[in-house]
Amino acid sequence: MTNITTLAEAVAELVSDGDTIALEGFTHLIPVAAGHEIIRQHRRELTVVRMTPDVVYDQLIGAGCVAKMIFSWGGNPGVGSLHRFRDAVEHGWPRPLEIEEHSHAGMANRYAAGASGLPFAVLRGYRGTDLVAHTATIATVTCPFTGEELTAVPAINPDVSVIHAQQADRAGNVMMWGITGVQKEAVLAAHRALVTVEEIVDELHPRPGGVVLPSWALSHVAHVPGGAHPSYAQGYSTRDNAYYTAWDEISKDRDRFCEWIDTHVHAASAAGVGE
Amino acid sequence: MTNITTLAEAVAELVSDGDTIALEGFTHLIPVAAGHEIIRQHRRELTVVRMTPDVVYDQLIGAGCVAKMIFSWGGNPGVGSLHRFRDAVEHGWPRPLEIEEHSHAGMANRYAAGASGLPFAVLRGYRGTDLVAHTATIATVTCPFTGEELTAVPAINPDVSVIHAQQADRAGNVMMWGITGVQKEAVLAAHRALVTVEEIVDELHPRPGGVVLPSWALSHVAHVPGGAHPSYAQGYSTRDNAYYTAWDEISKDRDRFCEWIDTHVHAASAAGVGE
Amino acid sequence: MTGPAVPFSRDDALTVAASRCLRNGQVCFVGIGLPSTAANLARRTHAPDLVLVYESGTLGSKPTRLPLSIGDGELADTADSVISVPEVFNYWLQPGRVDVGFLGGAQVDRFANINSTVIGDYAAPKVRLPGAGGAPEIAASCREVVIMLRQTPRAFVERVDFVSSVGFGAGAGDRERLGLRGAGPQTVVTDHCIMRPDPETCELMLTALQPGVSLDDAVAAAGWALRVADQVETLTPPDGDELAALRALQATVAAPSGHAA
Amino acid sequence: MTGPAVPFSRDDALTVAASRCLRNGQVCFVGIGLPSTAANLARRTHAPDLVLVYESGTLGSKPTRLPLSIGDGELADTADSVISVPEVFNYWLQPGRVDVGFLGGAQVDRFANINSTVIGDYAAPKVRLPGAGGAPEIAASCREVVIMLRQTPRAFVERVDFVSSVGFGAGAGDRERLGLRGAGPQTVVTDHCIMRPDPETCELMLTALQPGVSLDDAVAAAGWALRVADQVETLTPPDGDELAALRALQATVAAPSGHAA
Repeated sequence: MTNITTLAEAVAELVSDGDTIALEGFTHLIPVAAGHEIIRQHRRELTVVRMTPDVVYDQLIGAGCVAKMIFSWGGNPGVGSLHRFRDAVEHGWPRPLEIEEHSHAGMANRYAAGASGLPFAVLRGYRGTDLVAHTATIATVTCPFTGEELTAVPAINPDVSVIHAQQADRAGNVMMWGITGVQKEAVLAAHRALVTVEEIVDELHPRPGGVVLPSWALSHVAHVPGGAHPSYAQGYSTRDNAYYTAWDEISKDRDRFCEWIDTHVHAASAAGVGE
Repeated sequence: MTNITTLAEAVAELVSDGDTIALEGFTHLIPVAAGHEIIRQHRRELTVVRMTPDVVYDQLIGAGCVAKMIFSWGGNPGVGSLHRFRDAVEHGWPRPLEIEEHSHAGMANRYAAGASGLPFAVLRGYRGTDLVAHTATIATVTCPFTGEELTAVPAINPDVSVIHAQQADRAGNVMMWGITGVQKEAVLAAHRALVTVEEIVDELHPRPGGVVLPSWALSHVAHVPGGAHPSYAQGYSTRDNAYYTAWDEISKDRDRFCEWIDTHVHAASAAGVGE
Repeated sequence: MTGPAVPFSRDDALTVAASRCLRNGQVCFVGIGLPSTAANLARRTHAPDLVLVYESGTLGSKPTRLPLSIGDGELADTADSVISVPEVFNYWLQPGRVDVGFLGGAQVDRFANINSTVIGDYAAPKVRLPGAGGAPEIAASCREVVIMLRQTPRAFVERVDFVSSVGFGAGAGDRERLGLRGAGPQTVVTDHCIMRPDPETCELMLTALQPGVSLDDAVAAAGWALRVADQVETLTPPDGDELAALRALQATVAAPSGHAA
Repeated sequence: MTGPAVPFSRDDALTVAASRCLRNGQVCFVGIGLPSTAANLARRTHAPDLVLVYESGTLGSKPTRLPLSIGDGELADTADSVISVPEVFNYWLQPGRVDVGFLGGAQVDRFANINSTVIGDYAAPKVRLPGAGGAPEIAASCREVVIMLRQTPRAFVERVDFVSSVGFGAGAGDRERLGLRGAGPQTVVTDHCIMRPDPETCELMLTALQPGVSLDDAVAAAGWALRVADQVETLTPPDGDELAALRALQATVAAPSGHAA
């Protein structure tokens, strides 16, 4: 059953140096506060996984937490490049970043295989692309019935998956709605799962498009209102588009980035998020 | 885009002798009226597919429409055997019935592969069971990353899938809710799809647990209130448990069965269902 | 276990003994029929937080009446979440998230294999049964399996006519060899006794008797030479609370259908 | 095409020409940025029943304002159905249910292959781009693909540095050999011209000019010796209705974000 704890306690208990972690979210419901707590706790040598690594992964990379990134699209949505990601790949700062690059379809299926307890997934994908030559985790498999050759990708089973949702009840059951991306799969694929939520309610009321994760499928729930900022939580907040735009300038410069992390992450406490 | 037609027109247009058809439903929302229309139109040599063939498949088999059944559990839920199915398998009446037998997990994955445009699905299943020796469509596949051997089953792509749903709008978009089983997969796996609905509404309003199938994924929609009877349509009807119980006696006897089909199917018209 | 003795049937004893196999907070994959009755009884007695998963795609159903089928609307109405059938098998059952699989069948054999497919030859069957349904993967993937079945020599056989769901195959080591992840049928509950696999050989052994059943009767009700454990206990009879809860559950069934017969 | 001429930019011409590639009732898989603007423009002009599918899992979105990202809440609020990301790729894109895939990129080559991964060497890149995202499978599985991109000799190259998404590979027959089911990029729309694959060789050929662009300029804006079709038409300029609809769409973007910086 779920443990409802503080964010700091949850991250301390669940995330260790060298872990493979996935902070999933698809523009909506990105667990940014949890990412900042990981930076504050000085985790190192992480492998970070996400279909669409954006600003919070840029921050984790720039802060030196990350040894490797597994992903399919790494950018600042609607703005442009992730400069810390680019600096790590192009110049090895603050440390070299190993990358394992897939397509969205491949990543989604890798999570789905992980959630299903299978070692791999089959899809029609990657054929003819240069990803095949550069990514070791793309292979082929032959249909035993038709003889057709298809693409295989290995399951992703993160040590820890972290997502942000709108609500949890007091027993630790979680509900999210709106665009829910690949978050259910990321949670079910992981060995341990943390959900930060906008609100703890007495009872979850079923909603259109609502996805419920029962407490017995989760490790920890933390009450972190605003924990998705600058992304949004439908029904609770709107996307802070100005933050994304501003990040372009802040992240271009190493010194300015470091100062930003010191001020906005290290000097801030997890509680400051709004608890 | 969808064609909203009568049930008789839809069946006449979509179902031909020799077709592979799936009338899916998981206790809830079984497209019984469509099955009766297929009997009325004297279709023959059908391969019928369903995870849980129940009374309507018993009727199709007894009426001589079926050459082969692909399934995982064929019974009268909460009551017992399907006597027409047993008579066909045990005594070849009214004609021999070829069977292709799977587990639920296998069938669900066969539909999912079909819906995904893949020739096969991978699962952990069947190992050690005697199904492996008796069902040709169970094979193995080796994970190209771990070397582990897993089970493979081929996709199911019915010529026609038929489901029953609660609502369609006037553009032919469909919504169902409650237990929705494997119906989305059955529709998406099929070359042609027919949905019978309880009600045609001006606008579909999103509901908790609602599954929407857009008109462009369907061939025909037919307005058939009560089209799931004796199963039920959540929000519209309750299950007629007495019908299932009564079916046990009716179906035990060949003559009584034939009389029932003459009276309740052939003599009835599709319109009689409630249109 | 207090109060005066209340009369109970063999089926009552079977259902109550099976319900006692479930612990509070466990996640249980429930088949319809006797297993569903036993699981719902457990929820109403000692295991109020038992999580019920039905293969129709309902997670955490809390039915107020006994469902008549796997797709009963009551299961959806009272569930934490209703999901698709592919999802319930792929995301919830297959990875081993379910603690206990609760299964019945037509035949069970010496190594707890289950037949729900056919009596006689597959190609020319004496009795064609409904088939395996969800059971093969429930038996493979749940952390453990509880089998419940009325005991007769025709139902409990040396070797099932057809292995629909694997218990321990031909004996020790077979589950591992087949890559089946769960521990298999750790408990077989009948109206005569409880059997458990011998830790060495995986052969089922009688370990406890239902109240009022003699050891001779229980052994005679198996179609093979049923081994008996060194220590055989006799189960505590269903108590008044259990029987009251069971009667209340059973009373919910007749109601929704106007004419029950 | 009525009314007096209205001034328009090169980007306007690009967006309008791309929007005209979409027919009413088609199902379109939309990437964010220019493709999303063009697709939404089509919905507001000649193709009101265009079905928009976004990779975040929204089917049939009818946004009232231009989404700023693929996961914009507006896309969910106005969708016929919101589904998971694995479902959108597996059940909707992969089986070929989508008519048109609308893609951009950093580089496009002579055979309409797209690079959105890296400029320079993959291991030691000059510019690390965001990556392929959904594009490889969109390019493979949609019935056809429309590419839209501002045309410069650096963007339109003989051979892309990295094939993120396959157009026609090394030429005729490659898509078939690779088992790619869709017809590939049938139209490349730029701010200079429209290119289409030669039916024989699959090499891109200039088939139409944007209004006010000379053939020499259009050919010079490609980084290879761009072939020119025998017949080259000049596109009808964006008309007043199209430009009014485009301006109205663009006006919706700044509003939700307080300070646009």
